Formats: sequence, C-alpha cells, structure tokens
Amino acid sequence: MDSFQATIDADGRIEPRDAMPEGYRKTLIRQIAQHAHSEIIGMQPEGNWISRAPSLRRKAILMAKVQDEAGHGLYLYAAAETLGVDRADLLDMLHEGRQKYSSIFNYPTLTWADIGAIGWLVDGAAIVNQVPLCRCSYGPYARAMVRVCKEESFHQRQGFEILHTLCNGTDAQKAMAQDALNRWWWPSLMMFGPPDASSTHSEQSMAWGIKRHSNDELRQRFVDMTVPQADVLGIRVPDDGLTYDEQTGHYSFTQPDFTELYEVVKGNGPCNQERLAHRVKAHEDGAWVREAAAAYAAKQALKKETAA
Amino acid sequence: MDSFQATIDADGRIEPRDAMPEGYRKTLIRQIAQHAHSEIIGMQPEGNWISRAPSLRRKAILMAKVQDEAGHGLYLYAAAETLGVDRADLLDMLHEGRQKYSSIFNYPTLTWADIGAIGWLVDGAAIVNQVPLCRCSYGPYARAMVRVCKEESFHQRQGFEILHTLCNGTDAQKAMAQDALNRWWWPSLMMFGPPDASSTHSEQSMAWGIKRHSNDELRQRFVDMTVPQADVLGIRVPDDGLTYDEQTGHYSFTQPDFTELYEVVKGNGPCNQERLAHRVKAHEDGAWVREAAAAYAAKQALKKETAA
Amino acid sequence: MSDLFIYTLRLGDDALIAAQRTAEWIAAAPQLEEDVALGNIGLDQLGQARSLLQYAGTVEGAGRTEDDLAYFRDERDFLNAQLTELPNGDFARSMAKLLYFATYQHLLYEELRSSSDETLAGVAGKAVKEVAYHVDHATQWVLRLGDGTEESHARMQAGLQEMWPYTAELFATDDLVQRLDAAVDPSTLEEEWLRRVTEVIDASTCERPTSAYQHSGGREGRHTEHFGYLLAELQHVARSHPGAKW
Amino acid sequence: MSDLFIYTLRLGDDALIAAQRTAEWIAAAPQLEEDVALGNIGLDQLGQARSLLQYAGTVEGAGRTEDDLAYFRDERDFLNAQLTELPNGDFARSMAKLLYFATYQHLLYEELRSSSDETLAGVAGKAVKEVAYHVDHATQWVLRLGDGTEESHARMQAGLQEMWPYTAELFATDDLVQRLDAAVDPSTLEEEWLRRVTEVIDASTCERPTSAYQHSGGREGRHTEHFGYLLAELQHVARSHPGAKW
Repeated sequence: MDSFQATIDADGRIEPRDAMPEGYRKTLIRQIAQHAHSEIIGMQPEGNWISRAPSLRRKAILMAKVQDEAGHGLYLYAAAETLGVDRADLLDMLHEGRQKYSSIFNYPTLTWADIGAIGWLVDGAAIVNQVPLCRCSYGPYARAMVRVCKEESFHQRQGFEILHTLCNGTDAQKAMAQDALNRWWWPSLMMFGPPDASSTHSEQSMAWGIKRHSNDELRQRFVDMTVPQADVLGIRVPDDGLTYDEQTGHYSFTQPDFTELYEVVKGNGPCNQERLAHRVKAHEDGAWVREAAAAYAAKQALKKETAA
Repeated sequence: MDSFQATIDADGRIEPRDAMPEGYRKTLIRQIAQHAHSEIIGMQPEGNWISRAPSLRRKAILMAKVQDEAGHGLYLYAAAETLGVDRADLLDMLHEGRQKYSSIFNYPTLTWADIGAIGWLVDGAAIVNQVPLCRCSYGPYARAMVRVCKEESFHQRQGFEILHTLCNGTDAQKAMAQDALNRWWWPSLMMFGPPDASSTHSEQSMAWGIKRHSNDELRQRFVDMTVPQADVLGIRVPDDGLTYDEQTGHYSFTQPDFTELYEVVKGNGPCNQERLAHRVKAHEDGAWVREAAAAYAAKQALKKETAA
Repeated sequence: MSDLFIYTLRLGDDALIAAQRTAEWIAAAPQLEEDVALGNIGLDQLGQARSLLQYAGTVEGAGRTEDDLAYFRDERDFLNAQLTELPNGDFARSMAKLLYFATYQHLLYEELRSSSDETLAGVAGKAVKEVAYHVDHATQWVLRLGDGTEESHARMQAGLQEMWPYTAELFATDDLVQRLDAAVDPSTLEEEWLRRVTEVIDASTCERPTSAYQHSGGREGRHTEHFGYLLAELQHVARSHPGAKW
Repeated sequence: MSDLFIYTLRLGDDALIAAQRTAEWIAAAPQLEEDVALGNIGLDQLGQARSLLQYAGTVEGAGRTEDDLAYFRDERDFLNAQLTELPNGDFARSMAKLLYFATYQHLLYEELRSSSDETLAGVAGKAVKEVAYHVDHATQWVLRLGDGTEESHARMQAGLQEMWPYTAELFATDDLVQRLDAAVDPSTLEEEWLRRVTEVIDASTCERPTSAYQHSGGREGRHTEHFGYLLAELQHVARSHPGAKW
C-alpha cells in the first residue's frame, strides 16, 4: 500500500496488477460502471431519431455516433473488468437499478433539434467532465478516456453543426433549435453533479487522483465554453441571470434546480422507467441468442478436443 | 322433408325450427361462415389505413365502415348459429385454415386510393353477389343480408366518392386512383368465383334457393354497372378487350386469370399468411380477456344465486 | 394566440389523439363485440375532436381548418395530455387509460355545458352523453378483469399502475384556465374524479395505485417519445400531398 | 425515365431500405458487440444507398439529390425488393434476411464491378468488400443459432422459412436488365446464390426451406403493407419542412 500511495503522490498510474486499497477499487468500479451504463443508456434518446433523421447524411452521422457509444460502453466495461468484476454482473446491477447512469438520459428527445442539442451540450458537458479523467490515476480507465474523449469532441462538433444548420434555416428550424436549447440547458448544467458544498465522495476521489476538479469548477468551465457558442448560433441561453464578468473572464449564471436532479436520480424523471425497461427488454429478448452462442461455442470446443 | 321442398318450391322461407336436409344445412353453414369470416378478415386491409387517413372526415367514415364490417360479422355468425353451430367453433375453423374467406382480402392496400377502390369495386361486387341473397331460402340469412346490403351500398358510394375526389385532385392523386383501379380490377372480377363451366356446388345451391344467379351472370352485371362509373371518374378499366355491345346492352370483357384465383384460394396470395396470422394473434392475445369475462360472469351468477 | 384558441386546442387534441389510439384496437380486439364497441368510442372521440378543432380554427380566425390543425402542426404545437398519446399496451392497460380519461372527460364536459362560450357548451352537451358510455364501458371491463382470473387481475393492476403517473396532468391548473371565463379549471374536478375512479378500482378488487412521480408537459407541447411516431403515421399521407383535398 | 436511372434506383432502394431496417437493431441488439456490428452493417448499406441514389439523380438529370429521392418519393415509386422492407422480427429472422440479402448483394456487386457503367462499377468495387463482411456475419450467426440450443434452432429454422418466399424476387429478370448493358441480370446469380445459401443452412443443421408461393412486385413499386409505415417514419420530418436544409 505504500507503493500505491507513492504512485499516487508521484502522479503515476496504478495498473491492474498493482496493489490498491479496497475503497479505491470499489470507487473506481462504481464510477466506471456508471460511466459505461451511461454510454449504453445514452444510445436510446439519440437512437430514437435514427429512423427519422431528415437527411441521409445526418442519418449516417447519427448511426455512427450511436454506434460509437456502444463502442465506448465496450471499452469502459473492459476497463471495469480489469478491477475483477464481470460485465454481465455490472449489467445485472444496472437492470436491477442497483447502479446508476447519467440522469441526463432520462429526458426525452422530442424533435430533431434535440439531436443537435445533445451533441453540443451533453457531449460538450461530458467532455468537460472527462478530459481530466484522461489523467486519472487508474491506467486502464485513463486510457479508455483518451479514446472516448477524442470521439466525443467529434460528436460535439457534429451536434453544433446540426444546430448551426437549423439556426441558418427556416423560421421553424430556428425555433426548433431555440426550443431544444431551452429544454436541454438546465439538465446539462446538472451533469456536473450537485454543488461542491453538498457533494459526497469528492474529497476522497480527489485525494486518489480519480477526480481532478470540483463539480462547480467544471460547471463554470462548461458555461464559459458554451455561452459564446450559443452567441455564434444566434440562440439564447434561457438564463435571465447570465452575465459576463470582464474582470474574471467568467460568466456568472443561475444554478439549476438541484431538487430536480435529486428527483431524477431517485427515479422520478420523465423517461427513467422507459429507459430501463427498454434496456431490460433488449437484454431479455437477447437471452436466447447469447445462450445459443455459448452452446455453439461449447460444441465447437468439444469437437476440437475430440478431434485432437 | 316434403314440407321443406314445398316451401322451397313456393319460394317461401325456411326457418331454424323447420326440418331441412343435412346437405342444405351444411351448405348454408359453410357459406354463411365463409361470409362472416370474410367480413372480419376484410377489416384488416381497410383498417390498415385508419391511422393514416388523410382527412379527419375520411378517417371517421373509414372507422365507421370497418366497424360496420365487425357488425356484419356479428349478424352473420348469429345467422350461422341458428343452424346449430357455435361462433367459437367457426372461428377455430377459420384460424386453422379449415374454412375460407373471400380471396380478395389477400391483396394488400398500398395507397389511400385503395380504400376508395375497395369501397367502389369490392363492396360493389359484394352487393351484386349479395342482393340476390336477400331472397335466399333460409330466413335468418336472408334477413341478415338485407341489413348488410343496405350498409354496403352506402360503403360503395363512399368508396366512389373517395376516388371521385382523387380524380378531381392533383396529378399525383389521379395517378393514385388509376393505379388502384389497375390493381383491384382483376381481383374484383374474381370475386364472382370461377366461370360457370368449372363451378362446383352451384347446381344444388340453385335448386335449394341459396344461389339465384350463376357466377358469370353476376360478373357480367358487375362489369355493366362499373364500367360507366369508371368513365364518370375519368379513369380507365385496365382491359384492352373491353367493348360495349349496342345490341345486347352489355360490355364484353376479358376474363381474369383464374389460375391466380385458384392459387390465392390455396393460400398462395400476397397476404394470405399475414391476414390469418393477424387474426390468430388478435384471438390469442384476447384469450385471457375472454377467460376473465367468463370467470367474472360465473362469479356474479354465483353471488346472485347465494344471495337468492 | 388567444386563450380561447389554446384552450379549445387542448380539448380538441386530447380527443384527437385519444381517437387515434382507440382506433388501433379495431380489427385487433379480444372479441368482435369489442371491435364494435371500441369503434364507437373512437368515433365519438374523433367526432369531438373534429368539432373542437374546427371551432379552434374559427376562433383563431386565420382560416385554418380541422385538417390543417390535425395534419399540419408539428409535435411541439400539440397540446394534448400525455395520457392520451401513450401506446395502448395490452387490453387492461387500454381499459385503465380509458377509465381515467373518460371519467375526466365526463366531469369536464358536465361543467363545460354551462360554459359562457356557447359553442364549447354545445359540444360538451353532446359529448357528455357519449363519454358517459365510455366510462361505463371502461368500468365494466375494469371490474371483469380485476375480479376475473388471476392473470387478468395482475394485468389490470399493472395497467392501472402504469397509467396512473399520467393522470395528475389532466387536473393541472394554470393561468390560462384561471383567467379564461369560458374554461373549466380542471383542478376543480380532481377530487370527484379520484372518488369515482377509486370506487371502480375498489370494486374491481385491485389496489389504487400510487406514484412518486407524475408526468407533465403535454399542455405546453412537451410529449413522450411515443408521440412523434404517432404523428408520423397520422400525418404522412397528408404531408406528402400538401394542398390536396381528400 | 431511363433504364439506367431505374436500374440504379432499384439498387439504391434495396440498400436504403435494408439500412433503415438494420438500424432498428441499434440499442436493441442481444449484446453490445452486436449493436456495434449491426451499426457497421447499417452504415455500409446506407453508404451504398447514398452513392447509388446520388448517381440516380445525376443520371436522371432533373436536379434531384439523394435526399429528394429518399424523402420525397411516394410508396409506389420505391423499387426495392420486398425482402428488404420486411419487419425485422426476432434476431434469427433478421439474420436469415441478412444471409439471403447480403449473399445476393455480394454476387451482384462482384459482377457489377465489371459493368460498362464506370460509376456503378466503382460503387460495386467498394461495396463488394463491405457485403463480404455482412455475409460472413450473417453466416456466423446462422451457424450459432442453428446449431446452438433447441430454442435457437427452432427460431433459426422459422426465420429461414419466413424470409424464403421473398427471395425469388431478388433474381427475377425483366426486359430492362436484359437490354441495359450496364446491368447485371440477377437471374444469372441465382444458382450460385442457392449453392452458397444451402451450404450455410446445411452446416447450421437447419433444413432448406421450400415455399409454394414467392412474393413479387417490389421492382414495380408494389410493396408489402409494412412499407407504408416504414416510409412514414423515414420521411415525416423531411416532409414536414419542405425545402429545408439539414
């Protein structure tokens, strides 16, 4: 354990074979699993628009994006498995509601502009959250995050581009873009978690090099990055309290209603039930397929053995 | 049996309590059941367009029409039950493919114009077939047919009106109407059954007063009625051999390809499998509901009894 | 947009979307009598929708017809309660939905008969008899299914539960219904609704559902993800032939 | 309409509609690896569709883009084979459909590489590698499911059977493919298709299906009743905003 602390102190990487405190391992499993679950649940709100994407080019981009999310899920589950857990068990925990996923995905996608808003705001917020994780003390997680962040910054640009096209389109398209920003702004701010004053877990995670910045720092960074982009789009961030402070170079902004966040985390959001039900159905409907694959593999192995 | 033959000879009505030959009873059960089955299977091709009807008025008319078909099914099954069979058993025979329904319903409805064409041609042909049945020798069937025919002539006018609107609409609408006529013309002609030369059952049914006119007579009557209506619509019956004979006052026309009819009757039509599968699914999905209703009724009866 | 226009749209959209879902049962019901009954109910709902949307167009004064309003508005412009747009699910879910919705509509139309707006009062006067039958039909089925077999009881309970979180929205008040003289403030109907619905549920041997969460947003055009698919089907032909008459 | 335009549409519509169905599996597949794999396959199909429809627009010379052709044609103008529009059903049905379709596409693109039309030859040259992977993927699953468990064997057999009556249409010849020099007459591919597909089915321990009836009509724009619903979903947003750019 001395070597663990020394590695952390030297800002080095902990690898799967290294000794680590049980708390560190558990915290990481919880966080990586939650992150993986978020990727695969996050496929649903966007997948909802693949069949209806209004141009073939956008359809292709959206399919590729949702597919990337499945890919991110795969690397993240693989990173979690290096800590001695099984993907199947993690999925069971998700399906039984014993592990969470990001609450942002409990909001519905109501128009095509939501696909733009999710790319721009949700992927944007995810990047702000995740870029520091590329330097996370746990090696496999940090390496997975490098790959994830690279793809997400691509998705973020695509989302911005969708909105940019809408904002330069018909009146109906521009209204659609504004409406999407109105609905997604506050949930996006909540993606950074509760205010620092009421955030649990944070201190220990900081000490372990799992977390690098506080929730409020990251939220500020996101607002500072996003508001000028809204100006470029020509749509208005739905916050009457938003002002730019020339001196600090930061925006001050209204905090979101965190009681809503707590409610959604508890299961009381518009799509909590649908998202989980969809996921469980896909898993259960696929059970016979996975069993067949396992049975076939076993038969093939046996054939090889008896042939040998 | 002498009184049976005397009633038939006097063009009177046989009623459920009257003696009748077994062959007469069996023929009627088969025919009425097939007719009832046709009504309920016929709900599908038209029901297919309720959710997509392009105006609310047309949607209401179509819903009412499909509902009428369910109603026709109800009276016809009731008429069959007067001959000592159960609706449930007849439905089982339909579901197991042991009784038939009209082959016309094994063609798909591909555009909104098909709803017009079905009303105009299919209900039109049905009326030509069924008007003589209002004088059928079996009383309950004859009376059911009076009601059915009244509603069907209403449906036929509505179908014509749909096409009339299309034919006076945009080019795309007019093309849609013509296309529907092209596809439904030949199957409609087949609704009168095989040519007299190869029609089985006919002779005995005529003698029993179940059938009043030959297939070919009825087919001719339909063509004579329909061709002038197509002229009014301004669309072309897809028969290059169609000519009007001033002397006889009849159209001569090309016979449909009856090998197609025989194939569809055997089960080899575009929608045979879907129609039956849809029907069986609705029936099976509803089994628990029917069981619940029966269980509830039994409980209520028991309560009444014990209270008495 | 005037308050009366918006209020009439809310009522009309409720009826329209309910009709669209009810009609999905036609040719798929558990027995032929039910195809007929649900056909009637759907036709009643559609009839109400047509009167209300036509009137909304008149109130708006921009020349929009019932069809313009049904076929050429986008998702965010529809003001129906989310309950009406939910997929039918099995027959028990549909009957739970109908019990909740028709009981609400019945209380609403009863009050609306004495609206200061004569047209709304007239529509309500006709519709109240129709929805009384809908309530009765749903009630009979909730009783049969709730007190039928073990399976039907479980399904009925699940149906009542699943639709419950979409009921509070029906009774949500807002500035508009409070300031519009012609409107019924739906919050005034909730107590009686709860009494009536509870009575049926109790008699059915099911338990009255509870829910920590109640959905909302329909009256502001925020719908469930199911709604876009419903609209695509409803509108596709009409949208494919802009300007055409049918 | 020129033969080349129609022929290119047939190929493009096959790919487009296949992509639309394949994409329905995304976020609903039996395992995460399969979400990724089916995402790849759908993207390949969509890419082929885009190249082909874009080229069809060029050949037509009326200024229509890939999007005009995908979003603003009506049902009867789509020329895809009916196999591509069938609902996915369970995973076994989807894999049966993919085996049949991708094997056909593979043989077709192999030949089309030497088409006298350079653009078609170019599209085929790229696509042939993609569909070789699709064939391989479908083959692996047909083997696993056919020779997996009792349940999977029964489902695989049912899937192979259910899709079989839609395969003859892929190989139907007509005047157009016979007179168009740039085209591959699909009837010339049938024997080899049957050989390859039979080999996979035999190895999977399933039986090769038979069918007294084979559907047809897609190449003349006669589709199944499923197709209208697919189009409503595909086109609704675009049709709701005519003239808009996305």
